[in-house]
Amino acid sequence: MFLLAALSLAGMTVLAFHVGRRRALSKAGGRWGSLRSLPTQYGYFVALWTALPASIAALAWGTLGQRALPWAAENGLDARIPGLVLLLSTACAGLAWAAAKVEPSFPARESTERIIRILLFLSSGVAILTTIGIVLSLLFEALRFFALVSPVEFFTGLSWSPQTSLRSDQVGSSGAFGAVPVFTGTLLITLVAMSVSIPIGLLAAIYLGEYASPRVRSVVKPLLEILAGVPTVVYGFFAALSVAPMIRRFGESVGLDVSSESALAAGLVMGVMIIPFISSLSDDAIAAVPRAMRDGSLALGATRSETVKKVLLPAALPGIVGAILMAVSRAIGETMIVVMAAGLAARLTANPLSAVTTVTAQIVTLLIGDQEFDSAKTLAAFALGLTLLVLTLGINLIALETVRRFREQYE
Amino acid sequence: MSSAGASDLRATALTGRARRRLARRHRAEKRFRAYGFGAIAIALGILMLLFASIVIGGWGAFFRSEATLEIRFDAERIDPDGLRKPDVLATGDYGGLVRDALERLFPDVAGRRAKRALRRLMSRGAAYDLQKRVLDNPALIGQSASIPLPLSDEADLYVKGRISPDLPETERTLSDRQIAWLDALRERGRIHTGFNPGFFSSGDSREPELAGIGGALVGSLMTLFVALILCFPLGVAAAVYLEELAPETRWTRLVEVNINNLAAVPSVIFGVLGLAIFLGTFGLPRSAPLVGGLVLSLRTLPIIIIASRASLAAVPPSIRSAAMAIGASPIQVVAHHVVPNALPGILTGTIIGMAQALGETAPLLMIGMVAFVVDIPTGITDPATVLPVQIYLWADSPERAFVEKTAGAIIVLLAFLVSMNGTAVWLRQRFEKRT
Amino acid sequence: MTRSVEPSAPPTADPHEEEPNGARATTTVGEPRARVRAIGLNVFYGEKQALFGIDLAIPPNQVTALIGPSGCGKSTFLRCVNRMNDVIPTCRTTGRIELDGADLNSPSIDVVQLRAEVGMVFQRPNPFPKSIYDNVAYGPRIHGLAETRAELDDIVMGSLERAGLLKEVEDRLTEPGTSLSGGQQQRLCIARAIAVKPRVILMDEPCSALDPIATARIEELIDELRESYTIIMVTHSMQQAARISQRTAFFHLGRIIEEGETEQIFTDPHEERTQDYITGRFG
Amino acid sequence: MTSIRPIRTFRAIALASVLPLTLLLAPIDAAARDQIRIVGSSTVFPFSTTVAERFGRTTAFKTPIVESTGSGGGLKLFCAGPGDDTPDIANASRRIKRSEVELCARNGVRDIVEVRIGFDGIVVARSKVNPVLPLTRKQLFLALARRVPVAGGMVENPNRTWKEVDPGLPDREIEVLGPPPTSGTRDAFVELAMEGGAKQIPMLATLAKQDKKAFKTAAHAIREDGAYIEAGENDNLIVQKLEANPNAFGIFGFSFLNQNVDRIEASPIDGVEPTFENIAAGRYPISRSLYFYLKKSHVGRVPGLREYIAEFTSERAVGPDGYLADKGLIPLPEADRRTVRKAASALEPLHL
Repeated sequence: MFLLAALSLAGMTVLAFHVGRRRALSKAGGRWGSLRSLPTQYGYFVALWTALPASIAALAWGTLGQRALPWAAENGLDARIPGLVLLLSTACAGLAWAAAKVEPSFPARESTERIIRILLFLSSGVAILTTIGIVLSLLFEALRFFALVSPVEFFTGLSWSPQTSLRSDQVGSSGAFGAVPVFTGTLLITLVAMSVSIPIGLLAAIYLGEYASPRVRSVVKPLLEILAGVPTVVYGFFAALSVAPMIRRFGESVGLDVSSESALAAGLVMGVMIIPFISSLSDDAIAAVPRAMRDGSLALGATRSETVKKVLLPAALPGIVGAILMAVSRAIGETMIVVMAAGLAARLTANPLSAVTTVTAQIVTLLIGDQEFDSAKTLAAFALGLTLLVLTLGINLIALETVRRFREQYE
Repeated sequence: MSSAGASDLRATALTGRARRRLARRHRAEKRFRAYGFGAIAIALGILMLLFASIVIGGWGAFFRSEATLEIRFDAERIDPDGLRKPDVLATGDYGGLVRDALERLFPDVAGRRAKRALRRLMSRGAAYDLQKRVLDNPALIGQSASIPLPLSDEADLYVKGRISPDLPETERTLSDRQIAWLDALRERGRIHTGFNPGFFSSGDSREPELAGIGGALVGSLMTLFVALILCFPLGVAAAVYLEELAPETRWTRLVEVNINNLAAVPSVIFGVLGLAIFLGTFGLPRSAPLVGGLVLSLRTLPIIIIASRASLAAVPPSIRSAAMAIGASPIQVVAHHVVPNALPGILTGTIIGMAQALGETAPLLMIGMVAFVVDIPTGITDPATVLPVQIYLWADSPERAFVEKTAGAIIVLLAFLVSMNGTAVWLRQRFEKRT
Repeated sequence: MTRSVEPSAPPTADPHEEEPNGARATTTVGEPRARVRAIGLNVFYGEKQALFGIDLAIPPNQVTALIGPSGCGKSTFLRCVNRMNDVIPTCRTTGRIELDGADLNSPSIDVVQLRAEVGMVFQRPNPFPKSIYDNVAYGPRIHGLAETRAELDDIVMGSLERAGLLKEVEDRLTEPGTSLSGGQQQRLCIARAIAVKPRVILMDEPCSALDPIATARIEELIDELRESYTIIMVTHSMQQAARISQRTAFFHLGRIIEEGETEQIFTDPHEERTQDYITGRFG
Repeated sequence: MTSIRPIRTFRAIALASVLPLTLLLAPIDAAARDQIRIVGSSTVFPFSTTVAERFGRTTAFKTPIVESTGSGGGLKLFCAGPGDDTPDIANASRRIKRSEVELCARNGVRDIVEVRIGFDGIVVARSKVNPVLPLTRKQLFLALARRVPVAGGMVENPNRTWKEVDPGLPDREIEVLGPPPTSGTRDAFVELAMEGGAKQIPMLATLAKQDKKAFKTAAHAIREDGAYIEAGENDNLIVQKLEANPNAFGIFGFSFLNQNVDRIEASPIDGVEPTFENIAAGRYPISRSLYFYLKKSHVGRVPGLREYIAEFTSERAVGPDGYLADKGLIPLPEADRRTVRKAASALEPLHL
């Protein structure tokens, strides 16, 4: 049914295009010169007016008319038929209206372009709508949470232990909702990840850009990019089952007390995942430094490494900083690796060998747990999500501002 | 050959100190180069390690073992009243047929426990297989045939050598007796291990030997399709607007900050958004690829917009000026010249975004795609699951044989990913050659 | 192994070994003293040959202008002198090029050291995204030419002075080099080059991106620098070549058509093609 | 630019941008539901899916869709309303709460049918590398509680090694991987093992009689200093971590023990080994009931609901020799099974 509707709309659109073009040509008596716009532009005009209103009608029906479905089903009707009829009749009406407007004097191109401009503008607004949607879908539940737990406790409390009771006849333990350890845990893991990915990613980018032959580059770069595409579930297993025990054994051999779920294991693997973000983006940034800079430095007798360190890196810094900040926000947002390898114990510690937890890991476990759904525990997930959103927004604003300042300095 | 002295440029001027300094600089250069090489070696080494461990663990998932049994399609068990009605045939006791065949092979097995142990060598799928055969061809009733039927997950693991018979009996899931039976079947040439087409064509199942990624694969493709046809035009349109048409205003700066921020929002939050908006407000069905695609398209949109803007910005301004100079309107310049020139870059960004969408799990947790779906979806509103979610679910299953299946599914997912990345690389190289 | 002059010859790790004209390296006796000398120099970009058996001697403390139509190999020749062609992976050189008798393509030549001896100024000014001071100090710093800050200051100030820029930038040394005007930037690049105290300065159309006033200043500067440096300059402007150079070489299709005193080339060329080019009949 | 013809590319792009518009039509297609939808606990998920698959293969009905959302998340969806767009069944690894029932009622979900399907044992296990270590609930309490009684007062748990808990135990550091506070498994463990252990300590036992609330506060709190490690909900992962870390104990469901007997070994608790028979007979102290809840109003509207319940409560599913027993579900006593079957087929509404 959906396919039928989609195909018929697509067909009508193509038909409308031809109707518009033919009509313009026949009105002009075959002489193009008398038309204000090209015949195809009349075609686009009619096609747009066919597809657009029909789609809006379909959306309206899909969201509102859908509610009529159970009613229709109970009365033995197929509620899909009126939807299809609505769609096709709107399309026909649009076609007829637009076709009637086709006159040699009608500015079809300007008209079409105005609509396209509006459509393009609206597309750019989707990002804003998404953000608004995210904020709205988090805000209300977060507010309910803050009605139960004071924001002061949430933002400054040093103990995170959502051990409230599951049932009314139980007594919860501490039920502390101080989010500081959760955020410091995120910070710790991000730091570990960055200390792996920044040097490796940056050095890899430099090697590929400055030393490797084009052949090697064309093979290695896509291979590195695969690292970013490996599903995080896979990394999670790798971290939990290969890396964590390895670190633990190593730690024991040198007499260190290593938790079997350590921030180090999760951070290292996350760092590996992030390498391509840093290497690809910094590679682009370094490649964007004008050739003249590189030549100028080499011609002065600088070695390649001196050229890289003293000229290319400073010049590419805004891009590299941007890449690093993007990678940081990616690390903050990473969920599955932490859920699997870093544990869920919220501890206020700077020791990467102990188990910590992160915001995203808490969000997931809080949302898919077994606890009752109207407790502060579930609602805490939304508060965490909202805080995280604000946090990444802050990082991004800083990143954009830094990049802009650097640009101003170097351009 | 020139004299040795001539090769030194400033033989007299170069003091010992300068000479040492030069040597030091060259050593630093070599070191730096080695660091770069080392970094790449480490990254690729980890990649290889990861791939090797997955392939070794998951290769077995592509094979399954079957035992050939003499099945007597006993009318008593399948169709007691002899009416050949399909709904009666569907509920026949096909498990009984398998049991009978096994007991004929091992007539000395006695006692309820022993018979149960014997029956558990064969997969529950054997009965489904026979049921399908009879429904397809009711004339089989009353006949006998020798039919290869799937072994149970544990027997399959044993045949593939993943359970050692040397372990003490209490430490494995197969008893000594069961192993003896399997060895006997093997000696009689009744056991074959071959390619398992069901792994690619079947939907999910609770029986590891029957479970396949067919449903998840179709679900993934549908989800990606929805995400693609949404976010590609939207992303390109937004990028074109921001890069080519929009004046530098507060609005565009706001949009820009927004896009960069969305690229960094944890993906699980997009799931929360999908739950509230698409399921809550618009009333779209749960677990559907439609909603999954919508959520993933919002997730991928920023990536595509950022990549598209970069590649639009890389189109030389001279092309714009040239088109403008012959009287093309801004929209025409963009549509006829700028976008086609930037297309390879845009497509590369889109593919990379799609590859990331392919691997997402967390947002789909929230919109009901972490589900047990046996039927292969036929439309974008049918309940479905996707590959990474299937992996997540199998990884959480107690049956040992799912470990192999999990790794097998990961291999398939990685294969998809590598081929998508490969396409992106191919496009990029074609593009680089052209300019 | 004498086939190596042919375009199809395989790239060799050590080109001068198969130098067919190796014997001529010893024939420098009796010829005028040359700072840079090319003997049978061939350059290939992949399969394409860019220079064919160039023989050229460049005397010290003079300005030598390389002229010729676009794509004739002038810049390629220039980039042989400080081996900047090494940057291009497909580029390969046979034949011999010498700096004060030292074979530049010899494996024992340290490119880094070579480039300290042979400075280069590019077509478009390319100051680093650093302060004016740091731009000039870059070379001395990497080569360790100054041991103390005071020494470095001396070098920087001296170079800016010689480049005729010091007065203009004296009180803004910490501002980025990119904040200067085009002509100033180019003089900054010249200051940057001479700060390393090279023997030879290569200039690749140094004025082509500048307005006439800035061009005049640079030309003046080049004329002054001739006292202490050997300058090889690529230019598209006949007038410029005539004004400031002492010797001129005319390149065409990768070969030297004619080479000699500037005055002689511009007033009484031996070759008809030279005549045609300098009078603007082709090019 | 020879390989791309701009105008043609433009037309292709124009057509491509019509495609997303057609997506808006997709909801038109959403017809009335013809399959059962189940949500809820990840512990019940393996059993629920087994029944669903069998139900789908052997009947003319479509295979139900089972989602793993956690008990709380499942009940939230279940209680969202009575409509077709809400699930018919919610699985739970704990009993539904009174407040949840009330919320359901406010949303119009009134007649809820409760079905108890069996037991799940919670085991404390360790890698096979080490010899079996029998434990008591008291020892577990002393090892894992946040505060323990020392010399008449409650202090932060000072025990670092098992030997400090009980001199008879080995001198190994306490390291236990267990479920997080959001998990029903954790809840059951706390209630059965920790509370049971606490009651064996005279000081707390008297407290239990005087102040129930204070007793529970003391008994239910698990230490947060690193000896107890909150590992995710993925029990397989815990099993594999135990293999990598032979000294650690893990707390998880019986079915995972069942499948990994070659690698891990469970400690007998209070002298009782967690075997199928012991749990079924109620001898093993740490086991809990599993449930599912059903909307009575959906019976008759959604095809196959009645038949699904019949299958789930049938002897061949939940009986001692049933196929769910193969999957690790421990059956209820025979009398209970009969009662449950009768109540379920009559769709008797829940009374808390």
